[in-house]
Amino acid sequence: MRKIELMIIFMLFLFTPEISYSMHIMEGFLPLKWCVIWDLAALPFIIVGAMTIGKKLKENPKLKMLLGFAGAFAFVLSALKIPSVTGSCSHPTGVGLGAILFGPFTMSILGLIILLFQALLLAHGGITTLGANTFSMAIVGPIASYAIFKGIKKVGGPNWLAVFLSAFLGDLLTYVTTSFQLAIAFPAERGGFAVSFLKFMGIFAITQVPLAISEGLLTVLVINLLMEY
Amino acid sequence: MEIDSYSYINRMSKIHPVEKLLFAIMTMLLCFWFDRYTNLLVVFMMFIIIVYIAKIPYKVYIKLILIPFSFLIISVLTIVINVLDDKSVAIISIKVFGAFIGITSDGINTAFNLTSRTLALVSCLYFLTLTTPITDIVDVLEKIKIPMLFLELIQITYRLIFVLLNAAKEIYISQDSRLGYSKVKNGYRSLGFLISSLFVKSYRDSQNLYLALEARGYKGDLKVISKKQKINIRNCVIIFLIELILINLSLFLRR
Amino acid sequence: MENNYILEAVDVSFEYTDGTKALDNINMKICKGQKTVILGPNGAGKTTLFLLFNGILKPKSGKIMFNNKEVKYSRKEIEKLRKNVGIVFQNPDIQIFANRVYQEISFGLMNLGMPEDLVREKIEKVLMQMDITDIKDKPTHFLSYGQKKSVSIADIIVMEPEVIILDEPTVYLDYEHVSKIIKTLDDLISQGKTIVLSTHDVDFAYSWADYVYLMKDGKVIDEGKPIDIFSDENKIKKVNLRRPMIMDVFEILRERSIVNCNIIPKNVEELKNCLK
Amino acid sequence: MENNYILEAVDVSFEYTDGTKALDNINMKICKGQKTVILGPNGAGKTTLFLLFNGILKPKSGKIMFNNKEVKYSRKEIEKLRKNVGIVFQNPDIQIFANRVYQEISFGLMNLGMPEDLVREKIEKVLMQMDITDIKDKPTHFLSYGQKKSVSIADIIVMEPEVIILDEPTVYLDYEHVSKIIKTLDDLISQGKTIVLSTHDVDFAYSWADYVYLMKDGKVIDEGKPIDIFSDENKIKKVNLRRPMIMDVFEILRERSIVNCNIIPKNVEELKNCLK
Repeated sequence: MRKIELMIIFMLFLFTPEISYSMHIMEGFLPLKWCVIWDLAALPFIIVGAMTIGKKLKENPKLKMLLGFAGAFAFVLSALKIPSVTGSCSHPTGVGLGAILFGPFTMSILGLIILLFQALLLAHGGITTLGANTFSMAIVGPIASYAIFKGIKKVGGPNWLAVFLSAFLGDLLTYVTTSFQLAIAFPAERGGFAVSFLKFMGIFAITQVPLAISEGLLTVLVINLLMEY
Repeated sequence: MEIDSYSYINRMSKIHPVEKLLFAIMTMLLCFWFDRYTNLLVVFMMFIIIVYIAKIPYKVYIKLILIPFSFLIISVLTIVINVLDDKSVAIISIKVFGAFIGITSDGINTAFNLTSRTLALVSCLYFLTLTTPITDIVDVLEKIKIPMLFLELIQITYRLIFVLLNAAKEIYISQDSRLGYSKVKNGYRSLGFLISSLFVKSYRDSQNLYLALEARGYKGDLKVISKKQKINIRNCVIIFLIELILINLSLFLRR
Repeated sequence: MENNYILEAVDVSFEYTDGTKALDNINMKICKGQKTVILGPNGAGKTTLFLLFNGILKPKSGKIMFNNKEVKYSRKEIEKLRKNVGIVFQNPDIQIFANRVYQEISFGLMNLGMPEDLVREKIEKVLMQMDITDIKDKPTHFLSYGQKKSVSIADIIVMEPEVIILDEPTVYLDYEHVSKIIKTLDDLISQGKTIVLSTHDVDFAYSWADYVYLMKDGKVIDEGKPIDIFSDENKIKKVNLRRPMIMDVFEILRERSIVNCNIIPKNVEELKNCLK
Repeated sequence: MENNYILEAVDVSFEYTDGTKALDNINMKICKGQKTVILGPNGAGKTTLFLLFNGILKPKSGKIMFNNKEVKYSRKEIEKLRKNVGIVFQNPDIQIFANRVYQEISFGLMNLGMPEDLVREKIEKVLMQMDITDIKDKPTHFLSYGQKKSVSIADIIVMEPEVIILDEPTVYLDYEHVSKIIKTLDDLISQGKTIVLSTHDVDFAYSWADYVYLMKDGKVIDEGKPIDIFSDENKIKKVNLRRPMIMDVFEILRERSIVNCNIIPKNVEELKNCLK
């Protein structure tokens, strides 16, 4: 009997619809204290991002439209469905692609705007959790993606590998950050933060690793096509 | 994008955005402090307002509220299911590889509190997004002096989302009609084409949009005229009364 | 009873998820080997109808028939329908997504899982047919609008569908490209293909169509042979169209008894033969 | 010597930074209060020319004259030029940037630094003029294509420029929308404004224009009154155009000596008056 219950729970993980959005921490899930902490943590990066954009805008006024299009592009990207390896559909995050195309600091501002629109227009994520989600998806993810991409290019790795790992690991590090954020807000009754972190990581390993692979492959495909231009 | 469509056509769309924002944000902040029963009352109250006053069809609302459920279920279960030292503290447990895995009554308590708070806050967010168009929210953000650069980016992005969404839809349909999504392998290839061509089009369109704005005398600021609307004092009084009742109720329930 | 209809919409209604009613009890029969033209203002539901004919959308009520059989929307049947009913969409700027002309035209065939040799062969053939062999290796974003339009038509006819649907094929093209496209369409008809197209150009519709449907607000307002449809000024006013110019001219000439035909001419050439 | 030209391009050449030569020694004189139509295939350089007229681009050689004065490209002069020469771009989706119709139309006036009350007044007026008051509070992304086109025209005429340039204003629109736009243009002419537009529609160009320019490959091939331009079949073939249908009809009638006009009629109405 109990085993069946466990099975049902396990099945729920695999078949819940719109699963890829599950890494957006939903509205109201984090306690107020952690909402504020992550808002503050994201703030310096946002300021650096705004200053970077501000400086670039002075040199090139056309950039404002381009950034608008880039933001809209990334939003539309996240609304597309990728056929996933496991058969279900998922949505790309665009973290890796965005970081490679626009750079990590620009992505922090774009990411913030995209997350805001996802919360307001699609009900994915939320307003109180905007800081936490920005930190994982618009700051940690893009910086990691960008560093990995540049790192592999520097040691002379092939372009496709750099792109794939950048998108794949960028996605994974985003999930790790989200797990961290959830675990530190909700430490386990026994074992505290560490156990809770492992639990969330376990869940994300099941649901998100196949998606990260799908997105890695797709990003390679897109970058290859774009290089033809 | 159903939320966006309803935000313009619902019965509360003409109400001043400051009133709606005030109501949503005050209630949201209080929800962090409310007890679980008051939070459930907030869920119910927002349902009534959204379905009976704003006249959003209840089927649409229920469909929307189910969107974040996958996250809620997965995360709550992850938090409350634990490895236990002994079976006695557990309400439900099973033995896996010699250890007990289960849920304690504390865990149930946590789950209940967390779920009620989350749902209350989500209801408030839905109230805001379903009744208030983004353009109105931007008007308010402008008045509270959010940096101009950020606001302008929000405005252009919002407008362009629809331009690109349309383009993406047209490309998708054209690919689908040529069997582009008939097999998983085709799907990947098609999506690669779709994304790369959408990117190139975005770039080109952004250049053309700039020209069009320049032709109308654009000098770096996207200045447009703001909407004239007056705040309704009566509505504000009602909002404060509702919050006061909720606060008192929660205080009462805590005793 | 067998008949000659290759594609039919029977009592078809459709509405989008947001509740907009796009089609309201449409009945339409497309004759095999004929040139059917659908006229109607923007937003009449023409594009929606095309998407139903190709199986992209599924009717809310009613049915779509292909070759006298009801379409059942199994994966296999949809694939067959899409292979046999090709749509050339209105704006090639948006529709073309590949970087190279060759890549773009090969897309449909690759999706059918055709071996590469055969794909190459078929593409060469269609490039010849459309007279665009010279641009086959060009990047698509360097093409002129007219060339893009030709590519988007090649995209479809390379798949050799039975029915070719074209949404506003002549819009924004210069005369040279328009005549080229009409020639291509006539060639396809002579090969036994069926063509359905939508247009705003009444002069073209009148002179070219075998059969005309008038649509408005998701309904079929009228149908018939071009002469019958365009003779009735009330009907075409209903769908905000004007009469073909040649009919206007013919009428004033007939009033003065300058012409002696019973049949209204379709073009200037025919008008010439009508003169006493 | 004073003359009646409001806008002139004198020996203007232009090439883009990537080296594409867009305009090659163009000479064009736009008469005040007239309807000038520019015909030519895609890629002929029409859009580039429009951007030069409005001061967005600066000629590589040659000069642009506004009101008989050479444009000097100082900040102030450019501002004046942009206020007085408005461009309605072809694709309204890439011109409209604001989220509500009312705000969208206000943009040009706000850039001019006009007081808000006056801005509101002018917007109300233009909404009436274009007959779009009912959509003034609508979000721009809910508009139909025809409505977007109307808004994109309102965007410009609200600034009350002396010259209004329209790039393919009738494309993709149905007959009803086209007639509405033509009516708006005629109103503007009667108010003394100057209109320049590009189109592919020869029948429209012939019946509507006061003066026609033929462009191809960045050059002006020919210019003149519509009748003179379209009478010469060789010239219009060069730019891939056909003769207006009414001219074809007139010719066969003249061959039979059925008509007795010296001037070729512009439309069916005029043709009627020509009949003996």
